[in-house]
Amino acid sequence: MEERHSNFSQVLFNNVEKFYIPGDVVCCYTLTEKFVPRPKDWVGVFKVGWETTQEYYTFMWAPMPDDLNTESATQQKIQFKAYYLPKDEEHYQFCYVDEDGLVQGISIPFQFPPPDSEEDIMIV
Amino acid sequence: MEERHSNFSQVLFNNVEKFYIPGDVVCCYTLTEKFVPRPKDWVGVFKVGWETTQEYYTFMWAPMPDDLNTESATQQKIQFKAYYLPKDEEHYQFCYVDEDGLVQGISIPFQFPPPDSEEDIMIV
Amino acid sequence: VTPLSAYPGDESVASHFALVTAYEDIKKRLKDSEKENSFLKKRIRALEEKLVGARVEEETSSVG
Amino acid sequence: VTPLSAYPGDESVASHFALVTAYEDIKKRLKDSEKENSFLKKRIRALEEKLVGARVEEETSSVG
Repeated sequence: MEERHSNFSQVLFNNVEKFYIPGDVVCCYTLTEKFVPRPKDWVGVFKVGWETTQEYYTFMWAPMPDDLNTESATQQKIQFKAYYLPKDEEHYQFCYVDEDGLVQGISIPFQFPPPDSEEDIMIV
Repeated sequence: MEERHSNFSQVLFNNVEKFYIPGDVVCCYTLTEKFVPRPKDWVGVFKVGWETTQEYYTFMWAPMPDDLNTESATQQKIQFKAYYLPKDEEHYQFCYVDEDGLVQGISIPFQFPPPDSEEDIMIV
Repeated sequence: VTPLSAYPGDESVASHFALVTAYEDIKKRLKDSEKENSFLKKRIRALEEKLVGARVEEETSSVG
Repeated sequence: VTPLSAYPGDESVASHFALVTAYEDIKKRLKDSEKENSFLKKRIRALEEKLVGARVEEETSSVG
Protein backbone atom coordinates (compact mmCIF):
# COMPACT_ATOMS: atom_id res chain seq x y z
CA MET A 1 0.00 0.00 0.00
CA GLU A 2 2.65 2.47 1.06
CA GLU A 3 4.73 1.76 -2.00
CA ARG A 4 1.77 2.40 -4.26
CA HIS A 5 1.05 5.70 -2.59
CA SER A 6 4.49 6.95 -3.45
CA ASN A 7 3.60 6.46 -7.10
CA PHE A 8 1.13 9.27 -6.87
CA SER A 9 3.97 11.71 -6.40
CA GLN A 10 6.26 10.71 -9.25
CA VAL A 11 5.03 13.83 -10.97
CA LEU A 12 4.63 17.01 -8.92
CA PHE A 13 2.31 19.81 -9.97
CA ASN A 14 3.73 23.29 -9.31
CA ASN A 15 2.18 26.70 -8.76
CA VAL A 16 -1.37 25.45 -8.86
CA GLU A 17 -3.71 28.41 -8.25
CA LYS A 18 -6.75 28.34 -5.98
CA PHE A 19 -8.77 30.05 -8.70
CA TYR A 20 -8.17 30.25 -12.43
CA ILE A 21 -9.73 33.30 -14.02
CA PRO A 22 -11.40 32.68 -17.40
CA GLY A 23 -8.86 31.94 -20.13
CA ASP A 24 -6.30 29.31 -20.99
CA VAL A 25 -4.72 27.53 -18.06
CA VAL A 26 -1.06 26.65 -17.93
CA CYS A 27 -0.38 23.52 -15.90
CA CYS A 28 3.23 23.18 -14.72
CA TYR A 29 4.71 20.00 -13.34
CA THR A 30 8.00 18.42 -12.45
CA LEU A 31 9.03 14.88 -13.35
CA THR A 32 10.86 13.43 -10.37
CA GLU A 33 14.27 11.93 -10.84
CA LYS A 34 13.35 8.29 -11.35
CA PHE A 35 10.26 8.88 -13.40
CA VAL A 36 10.48 8.04 -17.09
CA PRO A 37 7.71 9.65 -19.16
CA ARG A 38 6.22 7.72 -22.05
CA PRO A 39 4.52 8.95 -25.23
CA LYS A 40 0.95 8.16 -24.18
CA ASP A 41 1.08 9.64 -20.68
CA TRP A 42 -1.57 12.29 -20.18
CA VAL A 43 -2.69 14.99 -17.79
CA GLY A 44 -6.37 15.23 -17.00
CA VAL A 45 -8.55 17.78 -15.25
CA PHE A 46 -10.73 15.83 -12.80
CA LYS A 47 -13.56 16.90 -10.55
CA VAL A 48 -12.54 16.29 -6.94
CA GLY A 49 -14.14 13.05 -5.79
CA TRP A 50 -13.51 11.26 -9.12
CA GLU A 51 -13.56 7.49 -8.88
CA THR A 52 -12.00 6.27 -12.11
CA THR A 53 -9.52 7.95 -14.45
CA GLN A 54 -12.13 7.68 -17.22
CA GLU A 55 -13.99 10.48 -15.46
CA TYR A 56 -11.55 13.18 -16.62
CA TYR A 57 -13.25 16.43 -17.60
CA THR A 58 -10.67 17.16 -20.25
CA PHE A 59 -7.16 15.91 -20.96
CA MET A 60 -3.97 16.66 -22.88
CA TRP A 61 -1.21 14.25 -23.88
CA ALA A 62 1.90 14.93 -21.85
CA PRO A 63 4.70 16.30 -24.03
CA MET A 64 7.78 14.12 -24.30
CA PRO A 65 10.91 15.97 -23.14
CA ASP A 66 13.48 16.22 -25.96
CA ASP A 67 16.32 14.99 -23.83
CA LEU A 68 15.61 13.58 -20.40
CA ASN A 69 19.16 14.17 -19.28
CA THR A 70 18.98 17.94 -19.28
CA GLU A 71 17.73 19.61 -16.15
CA SER A 72 15.06 21.62 -17.93
CA ALA A 73 13.52 18.42 -19.29
CA THR A 74 12.05 17.63 -15.90
CA GLN A 75 10.08 20.90 -15.89
CA GLN A 76 7.06 20.56 -18.12
CA LYS A 77 4.12 22.73 -19.12
CA ILE A 78 0.76 21.99 -20.67
CA GLN A 79 -1.66 24.62 -21.82
CA PHE A 80 -5.35 23.82 -21.48
CA LYS A 81 -7.52 25.90 -23.79
CA ALA A 82 -10.25 27.89 -22.04
CA TYR A 83 -12.89 26.37 -24.31
CA TYR A 84 -12.38 22.89 -22.93
CA LEU A 85 -12.29 23.83 -19.26
CA PRO A 86 -15.18 23.57 -16.79
CA LYS A 87 -17.39 26.61 -16.24
CA ASP A 88 -18.93 25.71 -12.89
CA GLU A 89 -17.96 26.33 -9.28
CA GLU A 90 -16.81 22.80 -8.54
CA HIS A 91 -13.36 21.85 -7.29
CA TYR A 92 -11.02 20.23 -9.81
CA GLN A 93 -7.53 18.78 -9.70
CA PHE A 94 -4.88 17.81 -12.22
CA CYS A 95 -3.80 14.18 -12.38
CA TYR A 96 -0.90 12.79 -14.37
CA VAL A 97 -1.82 9.34 -15.70
CA ASP A 98 0.78 7.17 -17.38
CA GLU A 99 0.16 5.10 -20.49
CA ASP A 100 -0.69 2.06 -18.36
CA GLY A 101 -3.47 4.04 -16.70
CA LEU A 102 -1.63 4.47 -13.41
CA VAL A 103 -1.92 7.76 -11.59
CA GLN A 104 1.57 9.22 -11.11
CA GLY A 105 0.78 12.70 -9.86
CA ILE A 106 -2.09 14.52 -8.16
CA SER A 107 -2.50 18.25 -7.65
CA ILE A 108 -4.23 20.26 -4.95
CA PRO A 109 -7.75 21.39 -5.87
CA PHE A 110 -8.59 24.55 -7.80
CA GLN A 111 -11.68 26.31 -9.09
CA PHE A 112 -12.90 28.24 -12.10
CA PRO A 113 -14.93 30.99 -10.49
CA PRO A 114 -18.04 32.16 -12.35
CA PRO A 115 -17.82 35.77 -13.62
CA ASP A 116 -19.98 37.31 -10.87
CA SER A 117 -17.73 36.11 -8.06
CA GLU A 118 -14.51 37.34 -9.63
CA GLU A 119 -14.53 40.64 -7.82
CA ASP A 120 -14.79 38.91 -4.47
CA ILE A 121 -11.89 36.65 -5.30
CA MET A 122 -9.67 39.53 -6.26
CA ILE A 123 -10.30 40.98 -2.84
CA VAL A 124 -9.66 37.70 -1.07
CA MET B 1 -23.04 1.14 -6.34
CA GLU B 2 -25.89 3.61 -6.02
CA GLU B 3 -27.87 1.21 -3.87
CA ARG B 4 -24.94 0.77 -1.51
CA HIS B 5 -24.47 4.48 -1.16
CA SER B 6 -28.00 4.84 0.12
CA ASN B 7 -27.00 2.59 3.03
CA PHE B 8 -24.72 5.27 4.31
CA SER B 9 -27.73 7.39 5.13
CA GLN B 10 -29.91 4.90 6.98
CA VAL B 11 -28.86 6.72 10.11
CA LEU B 12 -28.72 10.52 10.03
CA PHE B 13 -26.57 12.50 12.43
CA ASN B 14 -28.23 15.71 13.67
CA ASN B 15 -26.93 18.99 15.01
CA VAL B 16 -23.30 18.12 14.53
CA GLU B 17 -21.19 21.12 15.59
CA LYS B 18 -18.20 22.46 13.67
CA PHE B 19 -16.23 22.62 16.92
CA TYR B 20 -16.76 20.80 20.20
CA ILE B 21 -15.40 22.69 23.17
CA PRO B 22 -13.64 20.51 25.76
CA GLY B 23 -16.06 18.28 27.65
CA ASP B 24 -18.43 15.40 26.97
CA VAL B 25 -19.94 15.31 23.50
CA VAL B 26 -23.53 14.39 22.85
CA CYS B 27 -24.03 12.74 19.50
CA CYS B 28 -27.65 12.81 18.24
CA TYR B 29 -28.94 10.75 15.37
CA THR B 30 -32.13 9.64 13.70
CA LEU B 31 -32.87 6.11 12.59
CA THR B 32 -34.66 6.33 9.24
CA GLU B 33 -37.96 4.56 8.78
CA LYS B 34 -36.80 1.28 7.35
CA PHE B 35 -33.70 0.91 9.46
CA VAL B 36 -33.81 -1.76 12.17
CA PRO B 37 -31.11 -1.29 14.83
CA ARG B 38 -29.46 -4.36 16.31
CA PRO B 39 -27.77 -4.85 19.70
CA LYS B 40 -24.19 -4.73 18.47
CA ASP B 41 -24.48 -1.66 16.26
CA TRP B 42 -22.03 1.03 17.28
CA VAL B 43 -21.14 4.64 16.69
CA GLY B 44 -17.49 5.52 16.24
CA VAL B 45 -15.50 8.73 16.13
CA PHE B 46 -13.25 8.49 13.06
CA LYS B 47 -10.52 10.76 11.77
CA VAL B 48 -11.56 12.06 8.35
CA GLY B 49 -9.78 10.02 5.72
CA TRP B 50 -10.22 6.71 7.58
CA GLU B 51 -9.91 3.63 5.41
CA THR B 52 -11.35 0.81 7.50
CA THR B 53 -13.89 0.86 10.31
CA GLN B 54 -11.24 -0.65 12.57
CA GLU B 55 -9.59 2.77 12.59
CA TYR B 56 -12.19 4.31 14.95
CA TYR B 57 -10.68 6.66 17.52
CA THR B 58 -13.29 5.74 20.11
CA PHE B 59 -16.69 4.08 19.97
CA MET B 60 -19.89 3.48 21.95
CA TRP B 61 -22.46 0.74 21.45
CA ALA B 62 -25.63 2.19 20.00
CA PRO B 63 -28.49 2.02 22.52
CA MET B 64 -31.43 -0.20 21.53
CA PRO B 65 -34.69 1.79 21.44
CA ASP B 66 -37.24 0.35 23.92
CA ASP B 67 -40.02 0.23 21.40
CA LEU B 68 -39.25 0.88 17.76
CA ASN B 69 -42.87 1.74 17.02
CA THR B 70 -42.95 4.93 19.02
CA GLU B 71 -41.87 8.05 17.23
CA SER B 72 -39.32 9.01 19.86
CA ALA B 73 -37.52 5.70 19.40
CA THR B 74 -36.03 6.91 16.13
CA GLN B 75 -34.30 9.83 17.88
CA GLN B 76 -31.24 8.57 19.67
CA LYS B 77 -28.44 10.09 21.72
CA ILE B 78 -24.99 8.87 22.72
CA GLN B 79 -22.74 10.67 25.12
CA PHE B 80 -19.00 10.41 24.50
CA LYS B 81 -16.95 11.14 27.60
CA ALA B 82 -14.38 13.91 27.21
CA TYR B 83 -11.62 11.61 28.41
CA TYR B 84 -11.92 9.32 25.40
CA LEU B 85 -12.13 12.05 22.77
CA PRO B 86 -9.27 13.32 20.59
CA LYS B 87 -7.29 16.32 21.75
CA ASP B 88 -5.74 17.42 18.47
CA GLU B 89 -6.80 19.75 15.67
CA GLU B 90 -7.70 17.05 13.19
CA HIS B 91 -11.08 16.64 11.55
CA TYR B 92 -13.30 13.82 12.81
CA GLN B 93 -16.69 12.42 11.88
CA PHE B 94 -19.23 10.09 13.46
CA CYS B 95 -20.04 6.87 11.68
CA TYR B 96 -22.82 4.45 12.58
CA VAL B 97 -21.65 0.88 11.92
CA ASP B 98 -24.07 -2.02 12.16
CA GLU B 99 -23.26 -5.36 13.75
CA ASP B 100 -22.22 -6.78 10.38
CA GLY B 101 -19.62 -4.04 10.07
CA LEU B 102 -21.54 -2.08 7.43
CA VAL B 103 -21.50 1.71 7.60
CA GLN B 104 -25.08 2.95 7.88
CA GLY B 105 -24.57 6.61 8.66
CA ILE B 106 -21.85 9.24 8.22
CA SER B 107 -21.70 12.71 9.74
CA ILE B 108 -20.16 15.94 8.53
CA PRO B 109 -16.70 16.65 9.98
CA PHE B 110 -16.05 18.38 13.29
CA GLN B 111 -13.05 19.42 15.38
CA PHE B 112 -11.92 19.59 18.98
CA PRO B 113 -10.09 22.90 19.04
CA PRO B 114 -7.05 23.19 21.29
CA PRO B 115 -7.52 25.63 24.23
CA ASP B 116 -5.51 28.50 22.69
CA SER B 117 -7.69 28.72 19.60
CA GLU B 118 -10.97 28.85 21.51
CA GLU B 119 -11.18 32.63 21.57
CA ASP B 120 -10.88 32.84 17.82
CA ILE B 121 -13.61 30.30 17.34
CA MET B 122 -15.97 32.20 19.58
CA ILE B 123 -15.45 35.22 17.35
CA VAL B 124 -15.90 33.27 14.15
CA VAL C 1 -15.23 -6.53 23.44
CA THR C 2 -14.50 -4.73 20.16
CA PRO C 3 -17.06 -3.95 17.52
CA LEU C 4 -17.21 -6.04 14.39
CA SER C 5 -15.97 -4.84 11.07
CA ALA C 6 -16.32 -6.63 7.79
CA TYR C 7 -16.48 -6.57 3.98
CA PRO C 8 -13.27 -4.88 2.89
CA GLY C 9 -14.80 -4.01 -0.51
CA ASP C 10 -17.82 -2.30 1.00
CA GLU C 11 -15.55 -0.58 3.44
CA SER C 12 -13.47 1.17 0.84
CA VAL C 13 -16.68 2.41 -0.78
CA ALA C 14 -17.87 3.56 2.65
CA SER C 15 -14.62 5.27 3.52
CA HIS C 16 -14.52 7.04 0.16
CA PHE C 17 -18.12 8.14 0.61
CA ALA C 18 -17.33 9.38 4.12
CA LEU C 19 -14.48 11.47 2.74
CA VAL C 20 -16.71 12.83 -0.03
CA THR C 21 -19.26 13.80 2.66
CA ALA C 22 -16.56 15.56 4.65
CA TYR C 23 -15.16 17.30 1.56
CA GLU C 24 -18.56 18.61 0.51
CA ASP C 25 -19.06 20.12 3.94
CA ILE C 26 -15.65 21.76 4.13
CA LYS C 27 -16.00 23.04 0.56
CA LYS C 28 -19.24 24.80 1.56
CA ARG C 29 -17.68 26.18 4.74
CA LEU C 30 -14.64 27.43 2.84
CA LYS C 31 -16.89 29.20 0.35
CA ASP C 32 -18.88 30.84 3.14
CA SER C 33 -15.74 31.83 4.96
CA GLU C 34 -14.15 33.32 1.85
CA LYS C 35 -17.34 35.24 1.09
CA GLU C 36 -17.52 36.60 4.63
CA ASN C 37 -13.88 37.47 4.33
CA SER C 38 -14.35 39.58 1.25
CA PHE C 39 -17.39 41.24 2.88
CA LEU C 40 -15.34 42.09 5.98
CA LYS C 41 -12.58 43.53 3.83
CA LYS C 42 -15.06 45.82 2.09
CA ARG C 43 -16.38 46.90 5.50
CA ILE C 44 -12.84 47.68 6.67
CA ARG C 45 -12.18 49.80 3.61
CA ALA C 46 -15.42 51.72 4.20
CA LEU C 47 -14.57 52.26 7.87
CA GLU C 48 -11.07 53.41 7.03
CA GLU C 49 -12.44 55.94 4.56
CA LYS C 50 -14.91 57.20 7.14
CA LEU C 51 -12.16 57.53 9.66
CA VAL C 52 -10.02 59.56 7.27
CA GLY C 53 -13.09 61.71 6.56
CA ALA C 54 -13.76 62.22 10.26
CA ARG C 55 -10.18 63.29 10.83
CA VAL C 56 -10.19 65.73 7.95
CA GLU C 57 -13.43 67.20 9.24
CA GLU C 58 -12.03 67.44 12.72
CA GLU C 59 -8.95 69.20 11.50
CA THR C 60 -10.98 71.58 9.37
CA SER C 61 -13.25 72.43 12.30
CA SER C 62 -10.37 73.05 14.69
CA VAL C 63 -8.55 75.19 12.13
CA GLY C 64 -11.69 77.15 11.24
CA VAL D 1 -7.99 8.55 -29.48
CA THR D 2 -8.74 8.37 -25.76
CA PRO D 3 -6.21 7.83 -23.06
CA LEU D 4 -5.86 4.42 -21.50
CA SER D 5 -7.08 3.60 -18.05
CA ALA D 6 -6.54 0.37 -16.20
CA TYR D 7 -6.30 -1.56 -12.92
CA PRO D 8 -9.59 -0.88 -11.13
CA GLY D 9 -8.04 -1.81 -7.77
CA ASP D 10 -5.19 0.67 -8.11
CA GLU D 11 -7.65 3.20 -9.33
CA SER D 12 -9.75 3.21 -6.19
CA VAL D 13 -6.57 3.65 -4.13
CA ALA D 14 -5.54 6.49 -6.45
CA SER D 15 -8.93 8.17 -6.33
CA HIS D 16 -9.04 7.94 -2.55
CA PHE D 17 -5.53 9.33 -2.31
CA ALA D 18 -6.49 12.16 -4.68
CA LEU D 19 -9.43 13.02 -2.44
CA VAL D 20 -7.24 12.91 0.66
CA THR D 21 -4.80 15.29 -1.09
CA ALA D 22 -7.64 17.65 -1.93
CA TYR D 23 -9.10 17.42 1.56
CA GLU D 24 -5.80 18.21 3.24
CA ASP D 25 -5.46 21.30 1.10
CA ILE D 26 -8.92 22.75 1.64
CA LYS D 27 -8.77 21.91 5.34
CA LYS D 28 -5.72 24.17 5.56
CA ARG D 29 -7.38 26.83 3.45
CA LEU D 30 -10.48 26.79 5.65
CA LYS D 31 -8.36 27.17 8.75
CA ASP D 32 -6.45 30.10 7.22
CA SER D 33 -9.64 31.71 6.04
CA GLU D 34 -11.31 31.36 9.46
CA LYS D 35 -8.24 32.79 11.14
CA GLU D 36 -8.13 35.74 8.76
CA ASN D 37 -11.82 36.19 9.38
CA SER D 38 -11.41 36.48 13.12
CA PHE D 39 -8.49 38.87 12.59
CA LEU D 40 -10.61 41.05 10.28
CA LYS D 41 -13.42 41.11 12.83
CA LYS D 42 -11.03 42.34 15.50
CA ARG D 43 -9.79 45.02 13.10
CA ILE D 44 -13.37 46.14 12.42
CA ARG D 45 -14.10 46.42 16.13
CA ALA D 46 -10.97 48.52 16.61
CA LEU D 47 -11.85 50.77 13.68
CA GLU D 48 -15.40 51.22 14.94
CA GLU D 49 -14.12 52.24 18.34
CA LYS D 50 -11.72 54.73 16.77
CA LEU D 51 -14.52 56.14 14.67
CA VAL D 52 -16.71 56.63 17.75
CA GLY D 53 -13.73 58.27 19.46
CA ALA D 54 -13.10 60.57 16.49
CA ARG D 55 -16.74 61.66 16.50
CA VAL D 56 -16.78 62.36 20.21
CA GLU D 57 -13.61 64.37 19.83
CA GLU D 58 -15.03 66.24 16.88
CA GLU D 59 -18.16 67.08 18.82
CA THR D 60 -16.18 68.21 21.84
CA SER D 61 -13.95 70.39 19.72
CA SER D 62 -16.85 72.04 17.92
CA VAL D 63 -18.72 72.62 21.18
CA GLY D 64 -15.64 73.99 22.93
